Amino acid sequence: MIETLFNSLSSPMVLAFVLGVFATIIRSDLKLPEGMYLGLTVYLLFAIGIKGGVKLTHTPFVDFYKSGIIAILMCLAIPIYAYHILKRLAGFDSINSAAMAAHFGSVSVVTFSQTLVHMETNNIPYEGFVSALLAIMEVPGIMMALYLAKRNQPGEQETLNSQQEILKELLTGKGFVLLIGGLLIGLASGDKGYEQVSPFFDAPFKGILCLFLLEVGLVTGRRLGDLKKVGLRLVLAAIFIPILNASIGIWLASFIGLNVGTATIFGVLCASASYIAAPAAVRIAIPEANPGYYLTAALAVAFPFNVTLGIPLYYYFATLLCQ
Amino acid sequence: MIETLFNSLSSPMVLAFVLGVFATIIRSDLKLPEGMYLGLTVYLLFAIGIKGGVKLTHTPFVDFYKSGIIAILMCLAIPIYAYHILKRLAGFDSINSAAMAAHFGSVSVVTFSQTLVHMETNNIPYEGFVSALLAIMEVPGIMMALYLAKRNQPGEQETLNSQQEILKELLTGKGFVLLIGGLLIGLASGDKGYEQVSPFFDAPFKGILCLFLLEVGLVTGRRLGDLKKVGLRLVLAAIFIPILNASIGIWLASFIGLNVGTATIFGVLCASASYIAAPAAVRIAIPEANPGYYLTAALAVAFPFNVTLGIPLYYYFATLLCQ
Amino acid sequence: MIETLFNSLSSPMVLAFVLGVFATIIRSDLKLPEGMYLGLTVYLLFAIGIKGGVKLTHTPFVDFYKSGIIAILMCLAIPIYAYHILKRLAGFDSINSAAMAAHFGSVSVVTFSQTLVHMETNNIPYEGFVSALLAIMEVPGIMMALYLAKRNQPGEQETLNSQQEILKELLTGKGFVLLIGGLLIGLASGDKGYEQVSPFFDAPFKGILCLFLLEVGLVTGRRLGDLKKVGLRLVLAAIFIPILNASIGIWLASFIGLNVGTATIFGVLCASASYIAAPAAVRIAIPEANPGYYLTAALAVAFPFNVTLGIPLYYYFATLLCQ
Amino acid sequence: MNLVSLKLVTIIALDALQHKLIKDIKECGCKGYTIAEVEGEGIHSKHFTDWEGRNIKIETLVKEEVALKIMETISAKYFDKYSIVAFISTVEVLRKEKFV
Amino acid sequence: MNLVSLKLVTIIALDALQHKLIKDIKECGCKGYTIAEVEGEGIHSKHFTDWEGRNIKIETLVKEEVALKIMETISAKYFDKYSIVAFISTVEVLRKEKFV
Amino acid sequence: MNLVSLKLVTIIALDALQHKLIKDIKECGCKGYTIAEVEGEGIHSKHFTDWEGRNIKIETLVKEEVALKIMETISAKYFDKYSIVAFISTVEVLRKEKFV
Ligand SMILES: Nc1ncnc2c1ncn2[C@@H]1O[C@H](COP(=O)(O)O)[C@@H](O)[C@H]1O
Ligand SMILES: Nc1ncnc2c1ncn2[C@@H]1O[C@H](COP(=O)(O)O)[C@@H](O)[C@H]1O
Ligand SMILES: Nc1ncnc2c1ncn2[C@@H]1O[C@H](COP(=O)(O)O)[C@@H](O)[C@H]1O
Ligand code: NA
Ligand code: NA
Ligand code: NA
Repeated sequence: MIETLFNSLSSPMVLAFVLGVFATIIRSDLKLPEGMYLGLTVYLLFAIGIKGGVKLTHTPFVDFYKSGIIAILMCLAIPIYAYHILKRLAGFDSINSAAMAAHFGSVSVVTFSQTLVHMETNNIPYEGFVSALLAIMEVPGIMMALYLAKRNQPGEQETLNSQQEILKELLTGKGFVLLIGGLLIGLASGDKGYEQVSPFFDAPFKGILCLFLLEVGLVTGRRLGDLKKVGLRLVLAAIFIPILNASIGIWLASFIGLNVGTATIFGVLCASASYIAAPAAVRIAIPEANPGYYLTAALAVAFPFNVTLGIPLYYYFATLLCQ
Repeated sequence: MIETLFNSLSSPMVLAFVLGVFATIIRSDLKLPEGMYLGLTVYLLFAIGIKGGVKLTHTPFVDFYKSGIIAILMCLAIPIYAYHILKRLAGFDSINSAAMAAHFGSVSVVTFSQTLVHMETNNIPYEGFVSALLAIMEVPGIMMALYLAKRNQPGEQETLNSQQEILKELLTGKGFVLLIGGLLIGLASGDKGYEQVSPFFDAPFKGILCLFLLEVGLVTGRRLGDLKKVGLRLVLAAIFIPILNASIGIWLASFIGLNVGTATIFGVLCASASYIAAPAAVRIAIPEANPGYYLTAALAVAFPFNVTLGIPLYYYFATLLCQ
Repeated sequence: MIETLFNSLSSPMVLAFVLGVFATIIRSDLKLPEGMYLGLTVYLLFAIGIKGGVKLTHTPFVDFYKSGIIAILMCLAIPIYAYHILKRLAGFDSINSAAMAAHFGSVSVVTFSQTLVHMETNNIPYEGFVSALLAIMEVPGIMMALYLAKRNQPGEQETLNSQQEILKELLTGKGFVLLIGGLLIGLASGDKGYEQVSPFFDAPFKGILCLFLLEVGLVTGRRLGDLKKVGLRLVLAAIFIPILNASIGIWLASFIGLNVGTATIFGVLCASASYIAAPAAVRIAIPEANPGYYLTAALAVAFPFNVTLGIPLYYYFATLLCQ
Repeated sequence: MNLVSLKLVTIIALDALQHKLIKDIKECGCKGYTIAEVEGEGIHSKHFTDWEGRNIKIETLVKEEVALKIMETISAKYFDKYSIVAFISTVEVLRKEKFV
Repeated sequence: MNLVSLKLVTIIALDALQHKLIKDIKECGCKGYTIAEVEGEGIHSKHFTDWEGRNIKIETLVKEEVALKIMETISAKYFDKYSIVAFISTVEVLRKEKFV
Repeated sequence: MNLVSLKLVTIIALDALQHKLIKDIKECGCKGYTIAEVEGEGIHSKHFTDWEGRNIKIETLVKEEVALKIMETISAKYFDKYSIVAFISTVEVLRKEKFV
């Protein structure tokens, strides 16, 4: 575990994230061009999708369906218990608890990518269908959390967005479309097709992830200032919930017989907090929620925790629980 | 033919185009950053130019000059007959017929790129000078069509742009400058120079083309709505004209003894409709023309037809007509 | 020397620069997307930093410290003598002399990159710590020049920016942060970490540099018009000062026993004129200075001179002076 | 020349509201609009990054009644819950018929 | 402080017309201008992608005579054939001499 | 509906001055602002590329006293040395309390 922890902390990606945070702290004028965040996101999502699709062509469906079921189960469960932990234990109001629960219920593409890199660097084998799990786990948790938010504002005048409209927006969101679209393209074009585009979608993936993490670091740095305002209870909650999610996830994974690598990745998916789909949905669906809470929890606490200590920790859990 | 058709339809590029169209249809918020289209265009043009230039260093001039002549002939002929087909057979007015003729008279860099990828995937050999043909065929067809437009508005008060000004704008346009500039750079720096930059301009080319086609798909999708308005005659014309262009082109190519691959590519160049130079020129020179016609014909009909059914079809023509 | 000169002039990078200049001269509409310049800058700085850091892990510190000392010496000396040359010999006023001196006192990342490419193409070995020299030499020369500017405006009402504020801005500027940050990341993650990201930061480096030089050419072209206005004295000064800087630099390098390649690179660093940090600092600190002078000197004269004739010339100096 | 007065309505809001706002102003009778990407800071929030959501500025030239109707609609539908700023200024145009 | 009234002329047009428009307004006597990239929809067309051509917004501070001259020139040269919108508003500046 | 008059202050300046300008206008009492990236040409200089420095346009809705104070501050601190343009226009808003 110490060695994987060290590998994790000294990887160029994690260090680039740290550089980004540091640059914001010293008030550097460093920033990436405006479209770059969007461009890199599109690249990562599409690359993950297409590569995942190609891997799925080598996976028997039977291996995959059990994982799909526990993935959906976790997505529905996480927002519920996270909501109650945040409201009862951490003392947030209903609206903000639901907003944060939406983030924990969904998944982070960058955390997932960093985990794959970690697995490959440490030669830990994993199943090809994990990208499909990523796609499956993006939307349901957010929907569940928004439902909780709504149930707790009964006196509300009709809002702009019905539950159904939001679901439509999530399913047509770029995150979901690119992942699913990429998966299908990978499935349809197979190894032969992937060969053609892999010099662009595979070889430079880690380097581009590195640049992306620099950007995430810059944004996280700006959120660090909010940490003082929001107080310790947010920090503790945003570390406790991921660990809990990962533990339950890996425990379920061991039940259906996933191997250590796959179980770790599934744990990370459960632990990770969304930063594309959830903020966008919450902004529209529960505009009263304070981004000082939900963005800070997802970006400034859960994300750095997961990519540094989290991944090696969940791997350790997986080695204990899975064959 | 069936096999190349299948290869064509299941290539990641074509599928990415389909994904883009689909994303627009389901009203996804997926979009690429604003500068990306421009950035990818610059990349494609420059990469094609420089690679073509290097290949030209291996081509005896005598092999090239006959193709150059039929290329220019086709560029001058296509707008004339396309104009009359559109006006007489399809019933469009002079202005819009000329605007569409300008698009068919010029060439599409993306269609060309996709054809090269297709040739390489199916191991079909072709001559190195095809990129030079692409460069040659960009401007003349547009000029011819604008001349037709002008001749048919005799009562017009003097417009902002004389024919000469437009020609200057086309020859200094980014499409022409990057292609010709790239060709010259490739010629001057040769294999040794190209080696240095090929990991950027060669290896990821297909992957970047894939992203570009996603973007083209997104734009095409928005044009699909216009298809209903413009009616069947536009659709039929925008499929018939490319097939006719390709047939004549390949027939001429067989005359001067081009091999199957090169003849196919020349056919595609004749068939393809411009989407960089022509829309920009038409917007300024014939602003009365309706983009609902010319963009729809070029992007929503001719382009998808060419990259899916067109390429294998023209290849089939070439196998019949050439050696 | 003739051969390296020829290699230098026919490299795709130099030719791309020429294409950019030419495109501006013929008033082409060619331009790169707005964010691209920033994006490419971030890429180059970070790539140089991280690669340099990895190389530093193989360099004994003792080899490096002497070079560091002469680097700082040169940075402090260049602005002083450049200022006096510009003021006394070339007849510029104090403000503009100081502004130009700031540019000559700092370094150009693109010129440096082009030099590395040149070294590698011609198989000339050099020490790994040159990237660290680049980082060291960015800031001190600018500070020295701004100090000179201030000393010569004694009657000035207190300006917006004290010397200290400017120093802070330079040290937190993206140039310095990315270079130093990259170096530290390279140092910390070592060969093993670099391996992961090198397909993105190493392989396509030259190609991306090529695109960047196209952009630099476009901007330079716009400055060429100013050349006539500013007159011959600016042109002569902006060629003479780099040659002088390189000569002194290489002479010092021969004293501390650097090999030919490293001495050449050091000479180029001394000769090159900043185009990221210096213009930004001068704009804020000495807004009265005329960009028609300092940008023209740095971009339209010193830069093209250095990347074409300069590099082979300094290499020739180094072969004469070093072992 | 025949310059006539019209109202220019400016709306600054989260980019995610773009489609809804466009629909609303069209329903109020606007015939065209121009959109720019902007960043901003207000009492509620900062909007400088994609995580915080970008802002857009919508400008539309309309006649006075339409301007007032837009202000009313926007204020009723969005002012309570969303970060949104809207104001009206008076400008002079040629070819009024294009806009009304 | 000495605030004086000036006119702000705003022109929204296809980006391909940029050079021509700049030339025209300079000939009318404008001494400076600011350009922003925008998107838009009007009676003629949508301008949201590079295929459809982007729009630009040119703003220039000028004195009243120049403003009127610009409106006249633009309307004569472009209004018939091109998608273009132009309007004048009144603003107050310091240092009038910079702009007239 | 209750439309009230407010002042819209527009400042066009080098992007490098952004942080200083924001600090200044906040000190004058502004509670929010919107920033757009623009390009421009004036008597001093062109700002079309990153080498020449980009321009920004800051717009802030404030009450008249604040507007005047901003104009005074900006003019005293920047007008002599920096390329900067500032002007005031009058607009009508709802919910005045948000801005004053
Ligand atoms: N006083 C103001 N002047 C100009 N723009 C403002 C002002 N207040 C808010 N804004 C803009 O409106 C957005 C939302 O503001 P708020 O609702 O106050 O958070 C901000 O991000 C700014 O872009
Ligand atoms: N009423 C309007 N208000 C604001 N901008 C408009 C309006 N009408 C048109 N525009 C802008 O002017 C451009 C051309 O409009 P049009 O000539 O009507 O197609 C559009 O793309 C919009 O950016
Ligand atoms: N008359 C004007 N109208 C609109 N914007 C202007 C005007 N003059 C200058 N500007 C803007 O202010 C910036 C600085 O102008 P200057 O100080 O004249 O160089 C320019 O780059 C333009 O963006
Ligand atoms: Na999760
Ligand atoms: Na054609
Ligand atoms: Na130097």
